[in-house]
Amino acid sequence: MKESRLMLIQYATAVLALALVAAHLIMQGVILPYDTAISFNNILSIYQNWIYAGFLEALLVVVLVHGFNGLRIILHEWRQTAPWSRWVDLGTVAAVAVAVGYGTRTVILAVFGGVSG
Amino acid sequence: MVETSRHDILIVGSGIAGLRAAIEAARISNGKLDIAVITKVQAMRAHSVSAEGGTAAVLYPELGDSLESHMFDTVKGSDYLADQDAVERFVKEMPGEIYQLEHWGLPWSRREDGRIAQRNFGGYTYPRATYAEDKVGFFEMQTLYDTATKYGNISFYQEWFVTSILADGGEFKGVTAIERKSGNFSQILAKAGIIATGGSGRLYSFATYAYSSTPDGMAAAYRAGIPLKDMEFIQFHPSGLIPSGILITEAVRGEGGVLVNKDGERFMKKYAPNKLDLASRDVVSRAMMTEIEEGRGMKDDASGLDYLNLDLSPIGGQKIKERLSQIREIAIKFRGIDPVEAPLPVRPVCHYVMGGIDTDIDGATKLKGLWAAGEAACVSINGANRLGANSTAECLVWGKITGGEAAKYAAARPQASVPGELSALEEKRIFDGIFHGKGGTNPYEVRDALQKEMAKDAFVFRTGDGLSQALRTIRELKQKDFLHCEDKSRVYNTNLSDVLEVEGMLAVAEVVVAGALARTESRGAHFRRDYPGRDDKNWLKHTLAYAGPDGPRLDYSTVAITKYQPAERHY
Amino acid sequence: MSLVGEERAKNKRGIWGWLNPYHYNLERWAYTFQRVTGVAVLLYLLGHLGDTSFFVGGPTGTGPSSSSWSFIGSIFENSFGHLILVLVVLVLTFHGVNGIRLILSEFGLIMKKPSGIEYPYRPKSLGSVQKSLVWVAIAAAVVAALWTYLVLFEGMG
Amino acid sequence: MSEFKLAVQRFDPLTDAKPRLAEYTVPMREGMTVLDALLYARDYLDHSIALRFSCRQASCGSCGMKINGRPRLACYTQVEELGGEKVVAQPLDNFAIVKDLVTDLESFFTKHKQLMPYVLRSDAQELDHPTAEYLMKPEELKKVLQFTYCIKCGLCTSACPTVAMDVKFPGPQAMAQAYRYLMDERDEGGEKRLEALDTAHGVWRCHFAGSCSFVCPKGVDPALGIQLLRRHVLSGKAPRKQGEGAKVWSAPAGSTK
Ligand SMILES: Cc1cc2nc3c(=O)[nH]c(=O)nc-3n(C[C@H](O)[C@H](O)[C@H](O)COP(=O)(O)OP(=O)(O)OC[C@H]3O[C@@H](n4cnc5c(N)ncnc54)[C@H](O)[C@@H]3O)c2cc1C
Ligand code: HEM
Ligand code: SF4
Ligand code: F3S
Ligand code: FES
Repeated sequence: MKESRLMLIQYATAVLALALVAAHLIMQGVILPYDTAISFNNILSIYQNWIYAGFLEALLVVVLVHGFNGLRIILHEWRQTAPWSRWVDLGTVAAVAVAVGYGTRTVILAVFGGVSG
Repeated sequence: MVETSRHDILIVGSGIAGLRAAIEAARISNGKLDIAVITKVQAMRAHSVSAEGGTAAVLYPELGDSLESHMFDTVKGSDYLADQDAVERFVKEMPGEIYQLEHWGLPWSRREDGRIAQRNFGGYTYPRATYAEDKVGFFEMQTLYDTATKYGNISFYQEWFVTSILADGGEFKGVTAIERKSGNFSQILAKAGIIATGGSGRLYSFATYAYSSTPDGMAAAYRAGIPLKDMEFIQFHPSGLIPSGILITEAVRGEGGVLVNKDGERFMKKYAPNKLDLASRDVVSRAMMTEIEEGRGMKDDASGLDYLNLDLSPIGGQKIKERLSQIREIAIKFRGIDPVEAPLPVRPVCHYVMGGIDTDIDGATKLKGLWAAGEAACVSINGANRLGANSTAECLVWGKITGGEAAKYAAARPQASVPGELSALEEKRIFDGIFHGKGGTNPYEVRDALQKEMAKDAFVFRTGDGLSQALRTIRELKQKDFLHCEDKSRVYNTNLSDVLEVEGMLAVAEVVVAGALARTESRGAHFRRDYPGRDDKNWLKHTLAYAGPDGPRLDYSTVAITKYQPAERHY
Repeated sequence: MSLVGEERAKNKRGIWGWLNPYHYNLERWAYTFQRVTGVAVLLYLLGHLGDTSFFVGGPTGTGPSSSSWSFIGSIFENSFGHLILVLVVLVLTFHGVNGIRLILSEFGLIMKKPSGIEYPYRPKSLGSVQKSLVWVAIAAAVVAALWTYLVLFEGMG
Repeated sequence: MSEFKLAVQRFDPLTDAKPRLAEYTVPMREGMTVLDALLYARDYLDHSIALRFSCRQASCGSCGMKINGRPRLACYTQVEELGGEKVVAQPLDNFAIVKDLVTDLESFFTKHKQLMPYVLRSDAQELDHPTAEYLMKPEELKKVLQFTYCIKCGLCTSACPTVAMDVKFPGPQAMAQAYRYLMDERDEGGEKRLEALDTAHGVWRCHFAGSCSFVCPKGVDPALGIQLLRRHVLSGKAPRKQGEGAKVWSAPAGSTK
């Protein structure tokens, strides 16, 4: 991909992240008292609301893409040998895939998994 | 064995003249010739970047200007010592060069209608100095350097110090040089060569020149048997900033600035009632020295230098900021004065050498296969006094001409070869003689002593006695044991090249002084108190100095006079 | 030529030159912090992926589990854990607000247009707009962190 | 006469394992620049100090070095302005040291060259055999003027944090010049220029640290040029296409020229 496209992604995810992260923080501490917000029941109710769950999944993807793409940039600036550059690009894609996969598993299980004590 | 590399054309010097020559040769040869530019500093650092005020060319005949007028002003400015055939060729070529640089990207200042702007300059009848703010030489260098990167067949030897010219059987073969970075000594052979090593103004310490403007190129040619021409004519620019000697361009006066003495009097009224501050430079500088000698100057306590004031207030703040931005920057930074608010302290300063390596109208030297261009050469269009803005112009025109001539010559020649002992001898001279040499005298002190002597006896006003004294001092200095090197490392040894520079400075200073002593008249920048008049009967001729075992041997050649008979000059 | 001090001759500042803004301008400091905070938040985020997964019983879990979740709570619900959160908010807010400055600048939106310049030169790109926005980012970060502190330690919110 | 201490970083890669600071005592005089001080030391105290200089008026770009920790031109820095501290001269960061204060700028010049610092036109004949000037209004000139002030001293590139690591990054000097030629009304090579910049080590590796503009002695403000450049690279749209560059002046009908 052209570097300008990748940077466009970086900027776009940054703007989205700003909105999503801000919303996330507000929900965690401002709307409800923090203790209530992180209580098991409250979180469960969040996941069981489709919109909330979708919101968390979006936050996950956006922030991971942005974060790992940022890391990719740093790593490209760090070393410039051809193999390094190739592995950094592959590694970034892999890292985003794994992390998104793992986070998504949490969301899916939280939404569909059976509640245990 | 001395390391050897080969090219078709070798250009020594990367100033305006050298770069223009390289591009012309590259262009003409259509990528076929292998062109190398060798320079002792990095290519972009040549002294030419300091040129400030303008480049002369006739661009607006519709406003009254004409080639004849440019030619006449130049000849008159030269005090009739210029070769008029050369001047005629020069003024014809110039407009094209301005457009050429413009096309290559030079940010010439523009008129409101989008055409190139021009300003007044000393000694001209029409505003003819093409300008780009007050950084003309800098922009010309930038444009030429940047454009040169476009050509695959131009290569650069940056920071290689040329020590001698190799000649064999009356033909140019190449040069010897030291690569600063490694300290290695090599010979670089070529079918054709162009010397464009610039002026030698560092014979004086109060000079507008870059520190790199030492006469090593001239000295190398001189040692190779090529005569130096008209070296006694050295231009002292009226306005060197106290105390550094940095130039305050003539464009300041072109735009309306005026010189005033201690009493606030605009003294140029007395000396050049018509042209006032814009009389030719020799006239203004003499007027200033007279004012100072008669007690109407001021003294700078820190440096001990006498000065007069250059008042920019008639120009107006806005125009100063737009058209003289660099002058303002320099004055604030190096003198703590904003010229918008207060006058600048200035005095005459060594600025240009009219003389140089003797060439014909094509820039060819007496050595077959070798040309010279720019300030290092003497074609001569400047005669006894150059007009401002004509020098960068000359560099462009003869850069182009010599580049083209050398390319034609090289295309028809077999590759050069040269007997090995030639450079082996030179290597011995440098490494056994100087690098491993012994001596007790600090070469930098020798340089200081030379500069002091030149400022004392070979300045604006000269006398027979003073010049004889100068000659004695120079010869004494030559005898001192300064040919040694304290820096024992081969890597970037500037000590070694500095010693070589001082050696060349002494040789060329001797030529300057000997020529001045012999010339018993006053003409242009050369003013003899003991011979205050111009003497066309005996001295309407060029001085040629050949290297001899005990100093220069002087000879003379005729001046080409075509259209304008010598007449008295009035400004 | 064989060089004795070959490594030294290379003279690259490397990571240190990259991360050390000393001697330079405010925007350079902001640059360094933007990088450091970006990486720090990424690391936190990865950790956060780990701890949120305990909501569904951890890496091997199968669904929401309140015992597993309260295990995480027992680790993080203390002053130290809260302090980390305060720091994360501090750093993240700086990164976010400064990031907006960067986006606006890098798209040329809050850049003055080039025109004639005058000595003494003051770079247009480093004008008061940039300086104030960097301070805004710092101030926002401090305010957000304070608020978080109040929420976590004083039970506000 | 008052004196001050001048510390110079000395290093000869042939004999030294690492650099050291050598200290010289230099007599102060009014208006003395760091270059004056270094030359005093070189001429009268130790002939072996290696440094570059030429014009001594901030035009040639030779004398870039790190003075008291920041890249500056030696000829353009007054000893006084350093506030009476000891003066410490070191070579520019991020360029290999040749010796003492002299660094190797080969890569710097190469990068400048790689971004095509010359006018690209479709009218080849006119370009090299001009008939008159390309017309350009003063306002149009002003858009690029400050970028043309670059003296290629390398201070900006030495100061840039990306340059400290990324050897393929063109650096602020080269990119500011790319912007200058891109925006020059006479140039028609925009598309080629944008393509050359849109790479993994191109214009995007600038993160607007701004140190380039902070240290630039000539007011070039490379950071400004680079930020404005990005918008063009992002859209891939050059300001002008082939044949759309400034036109050649021609004499109005009926005039003599
Ligand atoms: C301050 C100042 C302002 C001026 N302003 C104007 C003006 O406004 N208008 C105008 O027309 N003229 C002006 N002049 C004059 C003009 O600038 C010069 O005459 C002209 O630039 C000379 O250019 P050049 O190409 O001949 O040589 P230079 O630019 O002097 O270049 C010399 C080259 O030769 C190289 N060289 C020298 N010795 C060696 C060696 N031993 N080995 C290898 N390389 C070597 C150097 O490295 C350099 O590259 C001014 C001069 C000064 C001093
Ligand atoms: C809150 C909203 C955010 C905004 C507005 C934002 C903005 C930005 C911007 C504009 C850049 C590019 C800097 C440049 O190239 O000049 C960037 C880089 C980066 N961001 Fe963010 N970001 C945000 C959140 C995050 C988060 C949550 C993470 C962590 C996962 C993160 C990690 C990074 C990283 C690692 C970089 C690379 C650093 C660099 O290139 O200098 N960012 N951010
Ligand atoms: S942009 Fe400024 S600092 Fe950079 S090389 Fe040019 S003049 Fe020097
Ligand atoms: S310092 Fe470097 S990061 Fe960009 S703004 Fe200048 S090029
Ligand atoms: S000596 Fe030319 S820039 Fe300092």
